[in-house]
Parts: sequence; structure tokens; C-alpha cells
Amino acid sequence: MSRVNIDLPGLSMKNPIMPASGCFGFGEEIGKLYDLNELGAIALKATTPQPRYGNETPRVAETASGMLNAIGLQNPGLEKVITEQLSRFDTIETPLLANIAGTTMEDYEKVAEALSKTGKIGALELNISCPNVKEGGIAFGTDPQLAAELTKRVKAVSNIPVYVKLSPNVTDITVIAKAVERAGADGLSLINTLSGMKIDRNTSKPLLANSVGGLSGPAIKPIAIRMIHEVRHQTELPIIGMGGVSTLDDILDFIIAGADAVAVGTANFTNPFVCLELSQALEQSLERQQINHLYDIRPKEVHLR
Amino acid sequence: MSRVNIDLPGLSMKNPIMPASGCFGFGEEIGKLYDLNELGAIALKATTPQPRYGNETPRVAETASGMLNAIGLQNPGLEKVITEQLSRFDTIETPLLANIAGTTMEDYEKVAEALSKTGKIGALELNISCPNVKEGGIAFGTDPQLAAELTKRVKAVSNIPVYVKLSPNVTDITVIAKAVERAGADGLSLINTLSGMKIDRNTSKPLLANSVGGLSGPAIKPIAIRMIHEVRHQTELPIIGMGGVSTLDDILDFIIAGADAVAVGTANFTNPFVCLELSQALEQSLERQQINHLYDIRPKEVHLR
Amino acid sequence: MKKEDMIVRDNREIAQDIYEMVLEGNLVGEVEHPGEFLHINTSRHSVPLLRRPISICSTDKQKSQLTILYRAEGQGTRLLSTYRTNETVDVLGPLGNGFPVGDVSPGETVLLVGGGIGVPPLYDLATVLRRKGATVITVLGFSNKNVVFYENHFQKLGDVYVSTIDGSFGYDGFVTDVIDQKKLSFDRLFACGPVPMLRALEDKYPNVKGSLSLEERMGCGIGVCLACVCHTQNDPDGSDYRKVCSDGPVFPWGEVVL
Amino acid sequence: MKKEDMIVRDNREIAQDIYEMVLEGNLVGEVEHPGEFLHINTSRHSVPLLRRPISICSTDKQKSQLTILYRAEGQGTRLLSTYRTNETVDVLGPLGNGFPVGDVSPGETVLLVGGGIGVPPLYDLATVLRRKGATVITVLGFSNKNVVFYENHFQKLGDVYVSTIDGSFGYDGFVTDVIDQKKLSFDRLFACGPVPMLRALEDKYPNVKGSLSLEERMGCGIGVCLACVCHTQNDPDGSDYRKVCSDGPVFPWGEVVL
Ligand SMILES: Cc1cc2nc3c(=O)[nH]c(=O)nc-3n(C[C@H](O)[C@H](O)[C@H](O)COP(=O)(O)OP(=O)(O)OC[C@H]3O[C@@H](n4cnc5c(N)ncnc54)[C@H](O)[C@@H]3O)c2cc1C
Ligand SMILES: Cc1cc2nc3c(=O)[nH]c(=O)nc-3n(C[C@H](O)[C@H](O)[C@H](O)COP(=O)(O)OP(=O)(O)OC[C@H]3O[C@@H](n4cnc5c(N)ncnc54)[C@H](O)[C@@H]3O)c2cc1C
Ligand SMILES: Cc1cc2nc3c(=O)[nH]c(=O)nc-3n(C[C@H](O)[C@H](O)[C@H](O)COP(=O)(O)O)c2cc1C
Ligand SMILES: Cc1cc2nc3c(=O)[nH]c(=O)nc-3n(C[C@H](O)[C@H](O)[C@H](O)COP(=O)(O)O)c2cc1C
Ligand code: FES
Ligand code: FES
Repeated sequence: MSRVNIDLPGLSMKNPIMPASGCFGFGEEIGKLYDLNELGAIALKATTPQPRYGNETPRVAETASGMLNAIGLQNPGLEKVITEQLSRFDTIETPLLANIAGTTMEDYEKVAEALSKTGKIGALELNISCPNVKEGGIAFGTDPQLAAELTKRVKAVSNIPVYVKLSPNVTDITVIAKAVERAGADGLSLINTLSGMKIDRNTSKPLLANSVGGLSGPAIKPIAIRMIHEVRHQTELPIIGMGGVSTLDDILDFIIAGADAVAVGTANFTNPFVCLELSQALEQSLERQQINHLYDIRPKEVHLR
Repeated sequence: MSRVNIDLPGLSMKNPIMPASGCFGFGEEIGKLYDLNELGAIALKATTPQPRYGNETPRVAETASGMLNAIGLQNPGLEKVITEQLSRFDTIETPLLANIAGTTMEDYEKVAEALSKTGKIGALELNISCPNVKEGGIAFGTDPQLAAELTKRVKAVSNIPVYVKLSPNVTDITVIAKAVERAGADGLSLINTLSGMKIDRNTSKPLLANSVGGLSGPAIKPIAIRMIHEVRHQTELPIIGMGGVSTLDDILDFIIAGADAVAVGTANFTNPFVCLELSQALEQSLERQQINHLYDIRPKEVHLR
Repeated sequence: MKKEDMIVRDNREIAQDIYEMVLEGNLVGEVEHPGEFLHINTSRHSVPLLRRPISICSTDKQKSQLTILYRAEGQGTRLLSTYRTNETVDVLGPLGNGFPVGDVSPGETVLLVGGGIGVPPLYDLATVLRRKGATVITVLGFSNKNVVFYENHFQKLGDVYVSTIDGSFGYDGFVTDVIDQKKLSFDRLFACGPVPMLRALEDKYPNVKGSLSLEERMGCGIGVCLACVCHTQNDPDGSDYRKVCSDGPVFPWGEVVL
Repeated sequence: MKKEDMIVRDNREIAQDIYEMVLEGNLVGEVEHPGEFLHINTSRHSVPLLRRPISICSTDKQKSQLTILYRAEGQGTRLLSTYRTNETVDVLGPLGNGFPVGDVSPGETVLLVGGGIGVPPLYDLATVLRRKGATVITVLGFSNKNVVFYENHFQKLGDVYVSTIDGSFGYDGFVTDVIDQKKLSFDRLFACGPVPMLRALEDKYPNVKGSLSLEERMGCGIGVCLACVCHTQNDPDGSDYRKVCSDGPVFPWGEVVL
């Protein structure tokens, strides 16, 4: 037992830090920069049944302390993910969290079933909240009944734990959280990006080819913290928290607010070594302060689990 | 006709710029710094039927490119607003937008009726979206039926135009916008603050005494722009746009996205002269570029009105 | 009140993380009372977003210069410590009411009690009081010897007692311990420092003549946003309030709830 | 690829808003091909958030120094222009593939065409080509005479033709006009500049041997985020793509959709 290891359904993590889905690809590039065994877990880029090119460019835009992205779920498709991407992890012990997206419930079922059968995935993460694709599961993310039904159906075809990744673009995130909890979800990931827009004044049009994009980065951290705090008090499910994390202080804030593990997204783009650096800094900091385990920094009320 | 004057229901504005409600008090302090006649309009601090002390401190917290506030609708109450605050504007031509808050529909009716009768107010702005007070109208802001009913009732007792200030903390802001449009609203203001939280790691508790606060400032601009753009395409009502405005470029972005006038909130705290400076900079910029009227910078699609 | 890009004439560390910064600008001409403060924008961008309230420590109207002392601790003050000579910094001020030196008569003995980064405004205050012919006794409390500053400056203006919480410099303990031990007597008490210190002083001297200077998180610094309010002591229904930025930061002894 | 705090050795304006910056660090040892780029974090805070891709213009491996040229235009590049000698700047690099100089044989005539801020990587390229024994002809296009730079540098390496769109310096018009007018002939063409220029060149010389360097808005710069993709030309179903940051920024003539 180290000061930082944690055990979540399907994810036995040596530390609470993982790259967030879509901000690490399938580990190919960053795997060349450092040993991926140093990470607590790895959330893979969203996989859809068929290959997707995604949206046209520009796909990113900068905002104050944030960025908008509208990649549009570009990915090589289920088959190639299994044949070409997963083998990279054969020699890596870090558990994988496979992010799944689709247009229909059948899409999710198909990808979930196939990926869970590979035996290489620790848990699934249902991306029911990607704001960048019209058919990208956004209705699933905002309608508690649809979210619950999707969760149930995916659970039925998967032999590994299922996390549901919640959208912040809702009136009350706890309603969705409780709906998927009742439907059998094993954990929650939050938050996905907030829907935003930037104007290109040269053209007087939205800058992103897709018009709307997902806002991520430090700008959204207070919203993420609030939502995690709310959800923590309403469900018993483990929470993978994310949204604007880039420093050790951010990690601690998320743990205190109620996250059980923390995912780092946008910060990987500014510093590809950030997840490694944070993992090391966290352990050192706890050691220096002689805190036996990370969760000891949480206030009592948060110890629901 | 100048390049910048605009005519909105109840608000005949010499330029499109106004301070946002709660970020200018009742004009007392900033009125000593410059001539309030230079402003397009002035949105007053929320008025409730009774005086309110508001929340305990800390009431503000800083976040990346943003701030959280939980003032809690502190105000001297309807009676004192009328007797002590409004007379300040007797010699000022700038139209006033009186922001109204309350706990019950009757609260709103009472304040609306009394303020509209004073003859000193150009239009009312219903704050149905303050996230910092449990009973602060938040349900009105997230439920289209309640929002519509409130609008109807306030309209019935007011002899001046009524704007409804929309909350961004909803799944689909256009649903609320359309509901209040059908209910007779004369205009919309958006966006109010996003609900957020900051952790004080010294105490492992939320930093704000109220736990949750409203996120404002540059961080939320992309969300404001997106929502204004959406609402612009779904209603015909005039829109007072706000959220993170602090520069001339911001003003132009909001106009392009579909706002008819622009309110400046948090930026007044960093620079109490900002509304004056922006008014002047806007007119000068249009003159330099020989643009006849501000609205000419908008793309065609936005010319709904 | 002005908003001005003031010129940095000096910015140096004088104790651990404690900086002394000299700023020049027309704004200095408007400073009236010791205890007024500046609201400083430490960045040219939106991080950090808000200004930082910092007390004026001394002014030189001839040179249009003033001095501030600050602890480089959080994001904004650390950024402030990176400014170099001849750069400009965006300052709003002077703000606040300052200490009521007009109430003090020549010959009075005034006790000044400062804790940590609450010490700076007392220096200007001591100077003005001396000029008025008052006798000034200063008690300064710090956490340890590395963060002690301006002891010598105050010594030129009267008796000075320094205490540190860990006893590593001067007297061992809190400022109230020193006052007890030295049996200091005085006609008036002005204090600035952490709330626990102010509260201890109020408890000890409930009926003394004097004022204290408060800190509160601020938005605007000019009375607009209502971020910085505090309750008043004699207020049965809890609805009365003061704004620290514009009604304060200095309040009469016993007026506000600490 | 390294992430390094490189030391600024020089940073000066060499034409209107065009800066030449010399950076020193170990990262220089890893630069292999002309046309590689750096991804520069221009701030120490979150505004602006993203790095800026800037081409390497020349390297001096002996001194562990490299030179970049950039136009201070938006938020990030303007901030970059404020860095002073001996400050450090957070750099990721070298990134990208660079120009395929290995394909060029001694004695070949290579035409380099650069537009505006696309010119910098061609300088390193010209140097390497000359060292290989190729003949280098350079055509540089700028918008007007105030933003012309490095003409003299290129002149030391071969014939140089400069055009400006407003005719205020050199030839009047676009780079393609100059090539026509001067009837320039060549064995290979390398180009870097705005997309309309690249497109005009591809339309004019559909079958030439050569490469072009592309710009696209980037997130990571290392192939992770898929922000910077472009379509390929022979791709009936539109699903094929290249990442400008890691497959490019240099692509064979005719490979990607402009
Ligand atoms: C009237 C007044 C006078 C002051 N005079 C001085 C002085 O002369 N020297 C000095 O070093 N300090 C002084 N302070 C305290 C100083 O304002 C804070 O230490 C400073 O704002 C902290 O900013 P930061 O960037 O270091 O911290 P951060 O943690 O980055 O601050 C985050 C936010 O909290 C606010 N904040 C944090 N601590 C305080 C505090 N103690 N008081 C008010 N706001 C706070 C900041 O202003 C900012 O908005 C004074 C405060 C007030 C109200
Ligand atoms: C491979 C490559 C090499 C480059 N080499 C150079 C060079 O040597 N010198 C030089 O001056 N410029 C070069 N550029 C262009 C340079 O990256 C942009 O001018 C710069 O990013 C604009 O940043 P800003 O802060 O000025 O503008 P802002 O408007 O603040 O930029 C906002 C966002 O848009 C992106 N962006 C804006 N314009 C461009 C653009 N043309 N290309 C890519 N991203 C853009 C920025 O990176 C940033 O993320 C290169 C671009 C690429 C892709
Ligand atoms: C470029 C980019 C691509 C993303 N792709 C995905 C994705 O494929 N699936 C998903 O669930 N979330 C995706 N996200 C959302 C992130 O996983 C994360 O929830 C969000 O960015 C907030 O975290 P951050 O602020 O640390 O980036 C993406 C985010 C970015 C910036
Ligand atoms: C301190 C503070 C107080 C506010 N008070 C009110 C209020 O009383 N009524 C209201 O409708 N909005 C209030 N708002 C919201 C603003 O009017 C505005 O909608 C929001 O801050 C977004 O704009 P900004 O980013 O420019 O600040 C307040 C905002 C702040 C920061
Ligand atoms: S800080 Fe705004 S009222 Fe005091
Ligand atoms: S910039 Fe991220 S993949 Fe190219």
C-alpha cells in the first residue's frame, strides 16, 4: 500500500492520476516520452464502431484560460483500435479505461461488447456527453431516462465495469448521476467539456469549422469542482474528476471536492510530461507532509465510500 | 443618429454599453468617477421587497480568468431603493434597467409594480437566475413554465418593458428564452453567472461562506457567446449580451454573435472606468473604419430584428 | 482616487518573502491619511483577475513617491515581486478612510500594535503622530525572525517592542504578552494585523479609545460590489454592515464584528 | 524532442513587428532537418493557454543556439516579443519532419519560395542545400517594404528575388508573377507560406518535384490531439488524413489538400 494507490472498479491504480480521454490519443506519442507504467490509469480516445475523420479544421480555438475543441470524435474505428492500438499496452500494467462513443445505443453496445471481450481493458467509459458531434450521444447525456437505458444496455453486454462520463451542459447533473447509478453504472467521470463558441472577427463567423466546441482547461475548473461536490453528496459511485487540472494543487482540490481519481486533459497539450510530473509530485508532497494516504486530506463528510 | 446609438424597448441608448447588474451598485461610487450620461444604459443592483444583508464573507474568490461571487443579493430593499437611490438619476438621461429578484412570484410583482410606477425606470430585468441564494429565483430560471408564468405576471403589473435575465445553468437555454418570449417578455439578458466552487485547501472546505458562487469574467465568455448565438437564432427578442466582456474586441464579438446591446460586469471591478472607456473606444473604432452603424459589422444571418 | 500606471522605482526583498516597493506617480498627491491603501493590478492579463489591496506604508509627496511593503505569497503578490525598476504597474488609489489622526492631541501616548503584514500602514501613522507631537510606542508581532522588518524604522519614532511567536527574535509570544509584560500604558490604541490579534486586543481593552484596520477579500475596492462587508457590533437584527474598502479599512474600536 | 527552458540570447525587431530571437539550450542538439519547428509556451500562466508553433530558422550547434523569426501579431507572439536577454522561455521541440533534403542531389537547382512569415524555415534549408552543392534560387514575397526581412541573408546563398504585393519594394505582385517574369527554371521546388500562395504554386506546377510546408492551428504539436489534421488529395471517401504537426509540417508536392 503506497500513499497514493487507489482501487476503483476495474482500475487498480498505483496513483490517482490518468490522462483524460482524447488528450492522450491511444498512448502512441506520449508512450515514447515516458514509461506509461508510471500512470494510475489511461483513458483512451473515444472509439466508435466505424472509423471517423471528424470535423473540418479549425478544430481548436483559444479562450481566456481555456480552449475550445471540436475534433469530432476522430478515431480509427473499433476494428483498428483492437488490432492496431491495444497491442501497444501488452507490456504495460497500467489499467485502461476505454472511452466509447456512438450515435445509437447499438453503437455503444457493439463497441462495449467487443472491447470488453479483448481482455485488455480495465473498464469502459461511456462518453454520453460529447458536445461536438450532432449525433454524438449528446441526447443521452442530457436526458436521464436515455442515459439510464444506455447504461443498462451496455452493462448487459459488458463483462467489465462501466463508468458513465457526464456532461456539464445540464441543469442538474445529479439527476443524471443518480439515474445512471440506479441503472447499474460502476462509476462516474465528470466533467466533459462545456459547450462554447468563439467568433473570428476577420470573417464575423464562428472560428471553429463546427461552430461550437467544447471548452476545457483551467477556466472550467470551478464548474467541475462544484459538480463533483454536488454529485459526491448524491451518489455512492466512485468519481473520476476532471476539468482544468494542471497542477498538484488542482489534484488536491479535486480529491477534497470528492473525486476518487483525477484525470488530466488539456494540460497534456501544454506539457506532454504533465501526468508523469503530477504523479511524482503528489507522492513526494504526501511523503513530505507525512500523510499516510491521499484520502486522508479529505474532510470527513466526503468519505462516503 | 450616431454610429453607436440603439433603440431597445424602454431603453433608448446613445451607445450599446451598460454596466451589468450588481457590478455598479446603484451608481453612487462610479458616478463620482465619470459622467453617467456617457453610458448607454445602467443596470441597477438587484432589488428585493425587503432589505437583505446577503451572505457571510468570504463572498468572492478568484479562479483562472474568472471570479466567483456569492454576494447573496444584498440590497437596501424596495422602499429605500426608491427613496434613497433613484433620485441620484434625476439629472441623468441615461435610461435605467432595474434588476429585480425575489423568492416568490409575489416578490417580483411587488417590486416590478412599484418600480415601474416611479417613472424613473426605462425597463425591468427579472433576475430569475441568481445562483447564490437558495430561494433566489433559481427555480424560475431553470423551469420554462415557471419562467413563463412569472414573466406573464410581472408584465401584467408593469407599465414598462420587461427583460428576463437567463441562467446559463440549464440544459437548453433556448427553451427558456422561447417560453418567456411567448409569455410576453420584451427582451432577454444573458448570461448570468455559472454556478461554481472553489476549495480552500487550508480548511479543506469551500472557500466561499455560501459554498457555491457565480462564475463571471473572461473565463465564461465562450459560453456566453455560444448561448447568445443559439438564442439569437431561436427568438426575435432583443438581447442584452454579457459574460466576460472587458475589451473592445469583446464588445464586437458579442454584437456579431447576436447581442443588441452589451453589459459589462466583472471588468468594472478591475477598472472602474471600463464602461466609459469602451463607449469611447467603440465609437472611435467605427469612425476610423468608416462603419456607419455598429450593426453593420454583423453577418446577414444575425439581422433577425 | 486615480487609476494610474505608476512607475516602479525600487522593488526589493527586505525580509523573507517581504518586499519593499517604491512607486512614483501623480496619485501620491491624493494620499491624505495613514492607513489608506492601493488596489493593485498585478498582471496585464486575466490571471490573476482581481486587484490586490496593499496599504500605503509611507509617502514622499515632494518626489511623488510612495512605499508599500508586501508579502509575496499567492499568485498576485508573487507576480508583483517580479516587477523591475522603471516598469509600470496599474494602480487604483488611494482608497479607504485611513486612521483618524485628527482625533489625537499633542502629548497623547499612542500605542501602535501591528502583526505581520499588518505592520506597514502603522509606519506612516507613527510618522504623522510624531509630527503631531504624540508619543508613539510600537509593538510589532511576527511569526519568526526571518520575517521581521522595519524594526529600525520604528525605533526612530519611539519605543519599539518586537515579539515573535516562536521566540526566535525579540520577546517570545504574542503582542499582547509583550504589552502585559512591559505593562505598557497609553491613551489611545491603533492596531492592524490578523483578526485573532485584533480580537485579543479588543477583549483585553474593551473600552480603550482607538481604531483598528481590517482585511477582507475584495472585488472592486471602491464600494461597488459588496464583496468586503462586515457586520457591526450593536446590530440586533444583523442587517447593518460596513464595507471594509470604502467605509474602512479603519474602524473605531468596537464598531465592527471581528 | 525535449521540453526545455531555453535561454534567450537575443530578441530584437528586424522589420515591422518581425522579431529575430536567439535561443540557447540542449534542444538544439536534436535539430535534424530544416523545416522542423518549436512549440513555444509564451506565458507562465494560463493566458494564452496554448503553445505557439514557430519554425527554426537556423541553428548553431557549436553554441547550442538557434534562431527563430516571428511576427508579433496576436496575444502569444506579442508576449514573446517582450522576453529579454537571459530570461528563459519554455520550449518543446524540435517537432515535425522538416524538408527532405536527403532527396536533393548535388548540382540540382532548387527554387525556394517563401511568403511572409513562411520565409524563416527556408533560410536553414537554403544553407543546407548550398552545403550539399545544390544551386539555390529564392523568391520571397511580402506584403510591403516594411515587413521585408532576411533578403541579404539569402543573397549570400544564391539569387534572390523579392516581391511585394503593393510594389513598395522589389518586384510588384505575387511570387508567381516574379517566377513568370524572370522565367525561372529549376529541378525542385520547396515552398512555405500562406495557403493561397501554396495553392497558386501547385496549380502552376502540378507535376514538379518538391515539398511544401503547411500551417494549421495546433493543440499539442506532437500528434496527440488531432487538432491539426488535413485531408489528402487522392482520397475518394475523405477519411484519410495527415497530422500537420507530426506527419508534417512538410508534405510532398500534391499529397495534401490545400
Ligand atoms: C486594506 C488592506 C490592506 C492590506 N495591506 C497589505 C499590505 O500592506 N501588505 C501586504 O502584504 N498585504 C496587505 N493586505 C493583504 C493582501 O491584500 C493580501 O495578502 C493579498 O491580496 C493576497 O494576494 P496573493 O496574490 O498573495 O494571494 P492569493 O491567494 O492569490 O489571493 C487570492 C485572492 O484572495 C484575496 N486575499 C487573499 N488573502 C487576503 C487578505 N489577507 N486580505 C484581503 N484579500 C486577500 C486576494 O486579494 C485575491 O483576490 C491588505 C489587505 C487589505 C484588505
Ligand atoms: C509549423 C508551423 C510553423 C510556423 N512558423 C512560424 C514562424 O517561423 N514565424 C511565425 O511568425 N509564425 C510561424 N507560424 C505561424 C504561427 O504559429 C502563428 O502566427 C502564431 O501561432 C499566432 O499566434 P499569436 O499569438 O500571434 O496569435 P493568436 O491570434 O493569439 O493565436 C490564437 C491561436 O491561433 C493559433 N494560430 C493563429 N494563427 C495561426 C497560424 N497562422 N498557424 C498556426 N496557428 C495559428 C495560435 O497558435 C493560437 O493557438 C508557424 C505555424 C506553423 C503551424
Ligand atoms: C482535444 C480534446 C479531445 C477530447 N476528446 C474526448 C473524447 O474523445 N472522449 C471524451 O469522453 N472526452 C474527450 N475530451 C474531454 C476530456 O476528456 C475532458 O473531459 C475535458 O477536456 C475536461 O478536462 P480538461 O480541462 O483537463 O481538459 C476531449 C477534450 C479535448 C480538449
Ligand atoms: C459581484 C457580482 C454581483 C452580481 N449581482 C447581480 C445581481 O444583483 N443581479 C443580476 O441579475 N446579476 C448579477 N450579477 C451577474 C452580472 O450582472 C453578469 O450577468 C455576470 O457577472 C456576467 O458578466 P461578467 O462576466 O461581465 O461579470 C452579479 C455579478 C457579480 C460579479
Ligand atoms: S471590495 Fe467591492 S465593495 Fe468593497
Ligand atoms: S497539434 Fe495535436 S495532433 Fe497536431
